[in-house]
Amino acid sequence: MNEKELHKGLGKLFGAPNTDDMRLFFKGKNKAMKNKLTSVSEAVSSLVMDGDYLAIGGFGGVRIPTAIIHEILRQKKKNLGFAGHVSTHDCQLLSAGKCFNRCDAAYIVGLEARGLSKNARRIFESGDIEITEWSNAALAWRFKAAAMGIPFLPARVMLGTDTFKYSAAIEMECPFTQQKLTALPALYPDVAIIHVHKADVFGNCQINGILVADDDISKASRKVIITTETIISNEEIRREPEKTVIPYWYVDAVIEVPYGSYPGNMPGEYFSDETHLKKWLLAEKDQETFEKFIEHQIYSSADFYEYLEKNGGMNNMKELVRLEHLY
Amino acid sequence: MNEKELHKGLGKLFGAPNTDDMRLFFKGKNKAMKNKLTSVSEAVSSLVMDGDYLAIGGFGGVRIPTAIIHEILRQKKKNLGFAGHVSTHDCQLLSAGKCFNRCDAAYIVGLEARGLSKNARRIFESGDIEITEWSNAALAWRFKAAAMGIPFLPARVMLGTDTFKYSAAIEMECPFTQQKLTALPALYPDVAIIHVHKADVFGNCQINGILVADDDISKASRKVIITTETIISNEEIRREPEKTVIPYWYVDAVIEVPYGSYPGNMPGEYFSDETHLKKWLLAEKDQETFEKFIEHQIYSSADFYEYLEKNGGMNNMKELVRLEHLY
Amino acid sequence: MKARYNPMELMITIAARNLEDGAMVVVGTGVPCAAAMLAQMTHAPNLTILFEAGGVAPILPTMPISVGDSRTTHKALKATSMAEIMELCQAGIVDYCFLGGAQIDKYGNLNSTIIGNDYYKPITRFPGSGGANDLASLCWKTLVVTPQNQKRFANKVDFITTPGYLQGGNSRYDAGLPANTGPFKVITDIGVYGYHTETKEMMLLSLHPGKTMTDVQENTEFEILIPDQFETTLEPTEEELKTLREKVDPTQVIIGRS
Amino acid sequence: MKARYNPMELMITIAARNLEDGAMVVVGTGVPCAAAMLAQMTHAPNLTILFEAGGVAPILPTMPISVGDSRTTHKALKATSMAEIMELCQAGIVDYCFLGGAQIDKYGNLNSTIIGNDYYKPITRFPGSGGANDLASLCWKTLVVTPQNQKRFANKVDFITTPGYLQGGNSRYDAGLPANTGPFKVITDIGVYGYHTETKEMMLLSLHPGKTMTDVQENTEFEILIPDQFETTLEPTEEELKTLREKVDPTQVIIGRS
Repeated sequence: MNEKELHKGLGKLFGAPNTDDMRLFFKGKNKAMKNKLTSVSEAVSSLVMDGDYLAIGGFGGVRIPTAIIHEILRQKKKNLGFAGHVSTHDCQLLSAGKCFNRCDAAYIVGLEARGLSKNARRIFESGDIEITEWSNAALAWRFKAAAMGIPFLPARVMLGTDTFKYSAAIEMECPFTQQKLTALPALYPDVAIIHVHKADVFGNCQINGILVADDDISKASRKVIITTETIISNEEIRREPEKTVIPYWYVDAVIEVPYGSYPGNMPGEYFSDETHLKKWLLAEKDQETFEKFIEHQIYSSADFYEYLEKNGGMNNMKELVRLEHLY
Repeated sequence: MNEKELHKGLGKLFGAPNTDDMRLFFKGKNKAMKNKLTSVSEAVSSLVMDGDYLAIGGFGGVRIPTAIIHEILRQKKKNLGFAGHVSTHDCQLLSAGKCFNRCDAAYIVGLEARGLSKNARRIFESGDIEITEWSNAALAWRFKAAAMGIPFLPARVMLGTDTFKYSAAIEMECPFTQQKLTALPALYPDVAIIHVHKADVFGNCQINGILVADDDISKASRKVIITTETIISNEEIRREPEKTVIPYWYVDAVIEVPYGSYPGNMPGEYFSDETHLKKWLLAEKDQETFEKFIEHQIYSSADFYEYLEKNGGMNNMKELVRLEHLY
Repeated sequence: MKARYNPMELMITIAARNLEDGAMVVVGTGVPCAAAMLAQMTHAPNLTILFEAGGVAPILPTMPISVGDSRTTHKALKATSMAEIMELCQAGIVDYCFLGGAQIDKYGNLNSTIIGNDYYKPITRFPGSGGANDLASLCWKTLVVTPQNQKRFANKVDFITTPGYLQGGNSRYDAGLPANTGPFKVITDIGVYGYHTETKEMMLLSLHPGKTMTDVQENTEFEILIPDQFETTLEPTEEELKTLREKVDPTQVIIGRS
Repeated sequence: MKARYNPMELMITIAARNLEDGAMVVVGTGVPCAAAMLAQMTHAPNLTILFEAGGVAPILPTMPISVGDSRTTHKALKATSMAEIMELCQAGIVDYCFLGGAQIDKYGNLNSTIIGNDYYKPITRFPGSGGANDLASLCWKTLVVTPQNQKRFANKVDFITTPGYLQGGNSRYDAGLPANTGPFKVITDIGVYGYHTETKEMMLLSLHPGKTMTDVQENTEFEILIPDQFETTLEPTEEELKTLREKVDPTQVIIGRS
């Protein structure tokens, strides 16, 4: 190894990549194909515990499990950790609820082209949150390592940068080529929350459009909560086995939530509500205004449907469906 | 590492897992989306060179590129290498043609429940073939490492066995958990030959049923030859982007070969011709009989269609279609 | 008097009984597949069957002829890649696998690669590992169903294709294989065997009706541990035989081999 | 006299010209996407556009608002995962990526993580790497399109989020990043910059019409290499402007920002 100094990131590893422990966990999981239909509030109260580490499906403002995140806020879950791989509106929501104390950060506090969340930034600048830096691919591959049942995956990213320095990655040498590589530790979340297009009552899921990392997230996580636009029959799942992205045995809860990605985009179904997302960014500019805003939007809503009603109800949903199908 | 002795396989590595060289190769590959339709004979003569290392798609007797393999025999390609991951009828064919001098062996010389190929065994027992041992998963993951652009993948197989001893794997220690792992070197074949259900003229491919390792093989290989049951339009590919398994830029040649997996099974299209496969096993029992058999079946056939005609033509194909749709 | 069942039917029935409801199992063609189907049709309707080539939880209309043929994805829940199936196993999701081999030793190590003393000049070449090494490394419990004889139950296998307990004791775990995995039972035409908790040597669990200790010893090159107490194998019930013969293997492809 | 084009239109046009036919590029929303669309509609119909979230070669009906929204898979050739896109880049398939950042230094290192001297108590927190570190590590050539000013073109970035040539010379390769990759061009509202072959320092390639060396120097904290000869940037052609305004960005979402 001579001249090759091998570095180690200074960041905290929020969970050990202990494959044998996770094997035992998965062994103990009940794998009978049973009906897992439940409600949003029941799923959150029984499966999301204070302190849990979350993985959120979709891509920040695309195919996100909004109903579950709102309920996490309403149930005042605290001290959560989460994987911030393109965490945009989801990061904004969890920040609004002050729900977390640690984060694996690849993309946080922003809403892509829409701008930055003032409230999320305030929280991440406060010094109260433990942050470990990663890149998007690094987090995607950390989920993949866990999904594959291996303690790490080698990769060629983050090398030489401060992103590496404040990560929890370890530099390693390839046993064959002796080249430097980044070893990315497997990431096993406590709970995955994922919104899909179609699922049966057992949790077999179909997704249209991009997967982002949801195939791997569902395999990596101890518990998986699925919200779905539509419940379909098991027969329909069996008609096109190539389309099943998430098989039932990973899934602990299934809830039918039409328009469940709102205000995010649901590929092929409805577009994102850009007006509503702008309202969020605007409300965040003043702390008092923002508190009233989230009280009105989330805390005082009995459930996701009341939230939808407050934001234009079916008329607005129909408009978003129209926008999605413009092209 | 103290008490942990780290082992290294004695087997030969038939190609270096040199990611930077392969990156340069892929950089140089023309990625314009152009019409790649050609003929079986042209594809084999221009893309399969003596000495090349082959990866064969499908699962031995399921979705195999029979037409291309027959042509490799007819064009008397020599000194090939190949990846024997459930190589059944394909291994039998390449053995019949005495086409290879080296093999990464996970499953060779057998035809699963049907029995063992006497001729293939004779060749593998001769001492003339360089063999390196692997398991099925090891070969699948070696393709995956190449597809991912990394020089190796860690895994928990082969440890402690003679399969490891006669492989070219290296034992390593996990940088996070210090557990022993098998490091599997990326496998970059020279040519992949894959039979698919549907492809457009540019090489965008759809596969029904199991993928086996063909998603990764197509990404790992320098050159890719696709035979397809049907050519479809690019518009049809773009209608269901979730279904594209192999995108065009990997593909060098596309040939429409209906019944192209015969005598193998083509999921959803036609079943395997078990009678014909039995004839092979029977013919192999006597060397002279076998030589006449392959002369008749392959060498004296001008092309794949003549071979199909010799084996019952459309009447037999219709029967195999019927068998496939029995259930 | 004609026996009520043949040895193959007995072995399949015992294998099936070892697969509990709610478990997941990777099967091959033949006996393992028949056993899994029988289990599903009797006590384990929620048994999930996987095939290493990519088929997940099919509704099997008939016995597949290849672990990758289209029967293995008939009305399946998922059709995927070999890598994904193996990764499931590596992640600890899969309870059982079924394996065979040309030779097995007292630690459950299996040989399906070569017969002979020199790897480079084998007397006989077999297919090799296939997925066997992977499944035996990664699934929680390995079941072996095999006819029993001196040649097959060898003192030393010519080649360890697939790991059992390796050299016994903790050697399997020390080699880096996942904790708490390993050979579970060997089901033969003579008896059912397990493994000693500490030494990991093969040990008699039950003798089939009509079989004797002599049968065990004469058909094994190594010494099988005989505990003070062992059972007589429970015979197949009428229901098991009826299901096996009428639903699982009506054309006697497998049970006709006996 | 009204200028024939605005700085944004100029930057998009220059960026587009750098994408040759038959190349593959990963783009984000905004300028990069507009540049790639313009290239496709002019000289590079065979340019393959990828989005890091999983969209492959869509026929873009309009500018996406997220690199994962449904426009990115409109009539796409493939819809896949982020891991698969990144693996394509890692395998060496992808020619270009487009990046930005709050700060860039003379070696093309980019900061999009924090402003401040203490990582644990930042003055300002930005989103972090997102896919930037990955794309700049793995794609062959990194293009940066950014407005130029002293704050942004910093002597030292507060945090190297995304690798340029790191500390210059061979340091990028020595760190383990893939051979022959790295920053390619920086396109600003003042000029176009490349990098010195050996030292890897930023170097002027062309000045935009009407811009001066003083503009370059006053808007850069570090010293930009000035070669003996450099070009004047070729202005957008009428055809380029017409395509950009009428087809790529008819609602002026991007070009209206100038």
